[in-house]
Amino acid sequence: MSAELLSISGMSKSFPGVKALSKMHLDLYGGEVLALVGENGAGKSTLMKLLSGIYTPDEGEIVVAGQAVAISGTKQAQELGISIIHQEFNLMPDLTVAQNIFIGREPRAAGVFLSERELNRATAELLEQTGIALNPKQLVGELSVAKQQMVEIAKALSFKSKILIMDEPTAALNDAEVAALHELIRRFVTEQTGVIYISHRMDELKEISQRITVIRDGEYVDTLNTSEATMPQVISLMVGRTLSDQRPELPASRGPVVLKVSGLSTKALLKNVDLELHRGEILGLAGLMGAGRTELARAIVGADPISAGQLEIDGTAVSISNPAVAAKLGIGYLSEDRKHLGLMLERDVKENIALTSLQKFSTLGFLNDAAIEAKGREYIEKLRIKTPSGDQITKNLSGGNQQKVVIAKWLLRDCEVLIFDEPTRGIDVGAKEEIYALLNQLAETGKSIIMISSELPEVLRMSHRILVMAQGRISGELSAAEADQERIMQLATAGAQPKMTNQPQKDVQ
Amino acid sequence: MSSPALTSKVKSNWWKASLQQLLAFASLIILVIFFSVASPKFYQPTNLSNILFSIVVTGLLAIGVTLVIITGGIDLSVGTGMTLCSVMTAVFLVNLGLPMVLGVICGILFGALIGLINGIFVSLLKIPPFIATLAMMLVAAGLSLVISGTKPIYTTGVPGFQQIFAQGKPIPGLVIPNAVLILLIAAVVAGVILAKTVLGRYTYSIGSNEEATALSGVNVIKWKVIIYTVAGCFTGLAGVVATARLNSAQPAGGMGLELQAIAAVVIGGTSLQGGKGSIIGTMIGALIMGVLPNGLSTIGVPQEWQNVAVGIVILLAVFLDMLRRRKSVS
Amino acid sequence: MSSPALTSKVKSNWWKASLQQLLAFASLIILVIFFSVASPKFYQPTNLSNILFSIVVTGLLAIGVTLVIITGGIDLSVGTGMTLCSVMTAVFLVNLGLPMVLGVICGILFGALIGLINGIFVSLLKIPPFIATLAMMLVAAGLSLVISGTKPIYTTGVPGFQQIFAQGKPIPGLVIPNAVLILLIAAVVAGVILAKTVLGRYTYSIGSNEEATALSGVNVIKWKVIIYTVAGCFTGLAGVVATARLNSAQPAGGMGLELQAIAAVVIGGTSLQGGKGSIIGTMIGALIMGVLPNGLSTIGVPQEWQNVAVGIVILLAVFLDMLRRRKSVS
Amino acid sequence: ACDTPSAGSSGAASPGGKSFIAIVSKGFQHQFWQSVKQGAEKAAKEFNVDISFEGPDKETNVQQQVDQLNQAMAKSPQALAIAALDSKAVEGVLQDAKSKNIPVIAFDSGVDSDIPLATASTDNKAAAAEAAKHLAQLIGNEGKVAIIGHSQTATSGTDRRDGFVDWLKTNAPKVTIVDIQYGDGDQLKSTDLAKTILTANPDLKGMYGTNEGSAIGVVNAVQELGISGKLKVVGFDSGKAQIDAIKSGLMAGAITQNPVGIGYETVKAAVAAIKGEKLEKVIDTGFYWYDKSNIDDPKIAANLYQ
Ligand SMILES: Nc1ncnc2c1ncn2[C@@H]1O[C@H](COP(=O)(O)OP(=O)(O)OP(=O)(O)O)[C@@H](O)[C@H]1O
Ligand SMILES: Nc1ncnc2c1ncn2[C@@H]1O[C@H](COP(=O)(O)OP(=O)(O)OP(=O)(O)O)[C@@H](O)[C@H]1O
Ligand SMILES: [Mg+2]
Ligand SMILES: [Mg+2]
Repeated sequence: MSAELLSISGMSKSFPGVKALSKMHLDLYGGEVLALVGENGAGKSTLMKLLSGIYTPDEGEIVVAGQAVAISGTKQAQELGISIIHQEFNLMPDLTVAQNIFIGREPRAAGVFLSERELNRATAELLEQTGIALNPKQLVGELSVAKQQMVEIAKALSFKSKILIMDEPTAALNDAEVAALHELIRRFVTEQTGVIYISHRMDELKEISQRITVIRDGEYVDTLNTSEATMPQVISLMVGRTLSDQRPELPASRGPVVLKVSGLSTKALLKNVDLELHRGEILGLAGLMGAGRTELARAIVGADPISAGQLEIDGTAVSISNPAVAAKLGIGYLSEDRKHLGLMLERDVKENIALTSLQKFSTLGFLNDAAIEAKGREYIEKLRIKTPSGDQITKNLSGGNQQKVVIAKWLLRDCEVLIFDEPTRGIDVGAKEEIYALLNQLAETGKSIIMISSELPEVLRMSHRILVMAQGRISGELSAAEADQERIMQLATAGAQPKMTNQPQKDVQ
Repeated sequence: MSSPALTSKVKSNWWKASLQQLLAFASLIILVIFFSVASPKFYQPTNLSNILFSIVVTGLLAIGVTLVIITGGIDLSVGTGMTLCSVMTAVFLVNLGLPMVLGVICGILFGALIGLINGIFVSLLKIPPFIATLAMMLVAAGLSLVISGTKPIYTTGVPGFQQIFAQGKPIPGLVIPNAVLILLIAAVVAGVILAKTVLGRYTYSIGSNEEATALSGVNVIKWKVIIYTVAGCFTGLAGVVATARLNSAQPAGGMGLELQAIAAVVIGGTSLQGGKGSIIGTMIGALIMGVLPNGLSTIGVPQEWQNVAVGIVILLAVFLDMLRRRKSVS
Repeated sequence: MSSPALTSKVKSNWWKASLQQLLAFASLIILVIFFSVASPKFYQPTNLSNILFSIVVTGLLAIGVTLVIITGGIDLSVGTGMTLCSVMTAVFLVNLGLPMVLGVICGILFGALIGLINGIFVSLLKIPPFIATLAMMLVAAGLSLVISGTKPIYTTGVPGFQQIFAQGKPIPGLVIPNAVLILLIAAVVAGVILAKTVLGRYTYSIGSNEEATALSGVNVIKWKVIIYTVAGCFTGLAGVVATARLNSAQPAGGMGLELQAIAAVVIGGTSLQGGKGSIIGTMIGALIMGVLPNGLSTIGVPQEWQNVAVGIVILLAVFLDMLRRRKSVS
Repeated sequence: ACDTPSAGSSGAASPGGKSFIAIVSKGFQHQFWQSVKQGAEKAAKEFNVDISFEGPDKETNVQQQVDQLNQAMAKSPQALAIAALDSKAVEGVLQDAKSKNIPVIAFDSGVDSDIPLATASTDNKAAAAEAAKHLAQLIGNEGKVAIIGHSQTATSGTDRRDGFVDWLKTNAPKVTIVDIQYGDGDQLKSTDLAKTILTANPDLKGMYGTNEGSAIGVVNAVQELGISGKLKVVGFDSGKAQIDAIKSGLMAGAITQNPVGIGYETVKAAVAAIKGEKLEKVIDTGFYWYDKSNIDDPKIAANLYQ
């Protein structure tokens, strides 16, 4: 084996009331991609934040290239050759791609003056080398989530670091983009460099990693060679039990149409979208990034204005001007961006859970706090949300557990139609199974679900029927029986390459 | 699921919240003790009652501002808005000759109208609150002069008005005037709204994450308009009390009061980011803002130094609060 | 790598940015045309020069405020801070008898000192900018009175001071005085700082996402202090020009100017959220704030209506800007 | 001016100790009020009493003045002196003083009440009429004039405006007032207002500023527009800039009140009241027209502050 790049040992870190890491250890060698897996809240991100100096460890040792070091901040981490792509983006939306990548390291013309031309040139060169398709001069705020992730990756690569840490880099990417990223990583890894790769997508571990370290409840569990490991084995190490991967029985007959969308268009992207959702159905909505799935969902619930189209609920035409109206009519939308659009991060868990259903907990405008507390507790247990109590500030939960809070609040509202946008983004395998079970249970009790997902296996496994979108249109429909990955990809890439052309379309008007 | 460690966590949360108010309260106590020691004249019932009386208008304005700030907004219009409400109350009572109760209600409702307009601009038309209320501040200042013809309107002809809404001392032996009781009642009402009602919960939610609240099926636009309108009622009430106290509507004043009110809110621990804050904190903040000039003058500090002292105390109070918060985070 | 589609996108970006300034500019042009049509007295070289002269102090303050607002902060201390710098400039020139150039530099540096203190409180001690600068506003107001002994300090004994820093008209035939040229130069300097220097880049970056900027290895605390200090220099310069114009330091004024400056910044399209904004926009905003009272008074609108009109114009300008922005998003 | 004896700490009411007089004025930041304060301090020294001197930040801040009055009463003074921003608004405090047998002296402007034992003030309307008389003379009783006022609402502002306007109406009908603008007594703002008026009305013959800041504003405007000599400027109050302007001819003349005298007479009357002496109801502290010709006259010079 080649040289040891990084070694962590005896690492502990506690937050008030939470022991996030306990005597954790891990080694990274040159030339390898080490996958780090564990349930939501296992302590993966915390470990990475210790490595970048955002947190200081309670105890433990970090050894970089044979030298024991104390890391006090990002800058120092970079000097030690460590760069990190955090789970949550760290970008400046008002700056361009190039300005973001080289922030703090701007090429200068004379002392304090900037050389914008040199900056853009260096960025273009970097993007060329790494094969990332971005325009250096575009504002980051205008990019889609996936492209913002690309900016983060480009930025991390620009440091020419020895150790690259990626905290769920693929959570927002589709399969094609994941493949491109893997290609990038393979090119990056040489004898002198290594990658720590955190992911909840078990399927990609085989693709990219050489070894897998498993962490559970802040403690080291085991490290396996990827080539020798089987996925069920990894998963059982992660969650401490074996999971069944059984596709549930689908109900034979479809119920009546509950939601009918016809001719829906938006100024920006959607063109003449028709859709029917039946009672008790899980309708999968697949497509490439930027195909317009999120836009469709937002348009249905009135979060964005529509330029044409009709909506019918149970056969009656309705007009939905905002999400409040949608919720009243029994349509709920779970956003894909929980941090910005899903949660009140500074407020506690039970309050977040109750937010959608406050009317239920009030008489004459006055709140029943005891009932809110009780319901909060009920859903924390039901969804196994890892939190000390309903009074915990939501920001302090791990990403996956935050996602569960978003789901809980919509379950509580008890809508007839639920639109889940990337419901399992950033969620560990165990929790995923729980959410799948929940979705099935909802469908069985007569609720109707639209599930938007970029993970094809998930779409295939869960959906009774699959709609595929491309460039703002529905490009095809597949029944559960006829659907497979290949057919979906065919429909998703129907027409021109959607990936690059969706932006200029927006600019035409 | 809840281990002993976890329970202790929850307790410590509760403690934190109390501590925050405790800290502003501590600043207040320290000031009171300091001034009492420095001058025997400070700690006299009459003087303490003076202080309470002097914070009534700012306090009422600060209550409204607290609601708005918790939504993540700001209200610069409360100072001159109060003046306009004062003018309108006098117009209702004197020029239109409405019965006292009706005139007062109309005065408060006029405040609600100002709040409603603020709310529509901020919420429906999406003008940043700083701008919308800055514009309203100017408009209200102008309208006060226009409507009153730049002259005070005297309410001396309205029997009982001054007594009931300002000077009257309902509790025999106690020197606390009605105006102070009105502030107290208003604070309790606002406190209950914030802590116990749907409106209060949405106030915090919107301040915490407006978009997420909207996507959760809350009609944020409507609720924000309501919050600004309710806040406007307190501005109207402040106008009524100011009119009663001076037995006249003074059309030229009010500018600058908004900064005093905002200072009181912030000293009381309400964050300008929105999502956090309390009425009790605001009341403590208003008391600090009232004790300071009074105490400084009582111990004979020349007036030109008073602004300097007030500035420094604001900094200290907020800084201590920050320190505490940072400590409790790490 | 850059397809034609991408280039078009970038072009549209550039257009958008220009359009924004175009829009504020359009408001200005509309106002000018309106007043010119309404009264032939408005569109005279002397009157236009009056307007320019009248915006110099607010304009200089607004430049500093622009920098601070782009970082996502706010500066309420510029009004009375300017007064304090004016007093200090007079103290340097008259009481200490420094040579003119040195005295003026010291006056500007005193502004930098105020900015530095603001910066330390905001950046190092993490006091919210609204509070830190509110406190500074009060402290500066008090210190101006204390230092001057509440009396004006006359600089009539400093030969050439008034000419060079205010009244002098360097270009024969043109009625533009030095003070206006100073504003122009200051605007260009600030514009270059924002667009072309590392400091400017970090100003936008911090306003856009402070945490991310810090995580990128930029010493945010240091740079924020620097930005506030640089902003303070413009406050100092405003103090110098005000002193020269009045040939004296007037210790009692300044309060309220900060809101005018902030209004100019916001009318100019700089977002109070931070991350966006430009000096040229601010200058247009300052011009609008100058044209309005002058034009209204020229066409004979009674003064009590002027505040109402200014308020409405602020709303309109910002609302149009919002409309345009919303359109360009969808 | 900062080392005022700390009024609070010396137990004022003790018999044999110094008497304490609480003074609440209309302002404290401007030179006029500082001069009143000087006069009051001079008298305090002379008659061996303690005083406190406070006023609101702005002359529009009636509420703040009421708070300051209440606070002054809480210091249990032997006498109270007050320059009321609004007579009716301070009624309650006056009643309070009466019920506690604390004598009240009014100054600067009268209080619409019979509680004050004496009033030491300038008759602002008469003084403004004097300014109007002189300006009319200077422009030959004919032509356009404009006013820069310092307040649209405070009595000193409205009296000085109305006295001026009324005199012209009855005595010089050919003089027309084309514009009245209010600059809050702020020199910068007044300068810009005056420039706007002057540019819009190039045929203006005369201009009047109702206090120091307003008058200096007009002078600055004349200077910046380079039209000195064409316009007759009259003003109010004094101060170095105004005195200089009169000496150099930029300003034709001004009315000066006697702020130091007002302060002095106020304290003197208060002391007399404490001793139970009988007081004149009105103490006219007078006003003077001064111009280049009489500015160095000792009687005038005594009433000017630099
Ligand atoms: N700042 C904090 N304050 C309190 N608790 C925290 C804080 N940060 C993390 N935690 C807790 O520490 C534990 C580990 O969190 P961490 O974010 O490292 O999990 P993770 O393994 O990255 O999970 P995920 O896969 O969901 O991202 C969780 O229980 C979380 O709630
Ligand atoms: N808030 C936004 N501002 C600007 N553009 C946006 C915004 N949200 C989405 N877009 C753009 O709209 C297009 C459609 O995005 P949308 O999110 O609907 O796609 P999607 O099919 O749901 O893909 P995914 O959910 O995987 O991102 C993309 O080009 C995206 O960049
Ligand atoms: Mg994580
Ligand atoms: Mg999407």
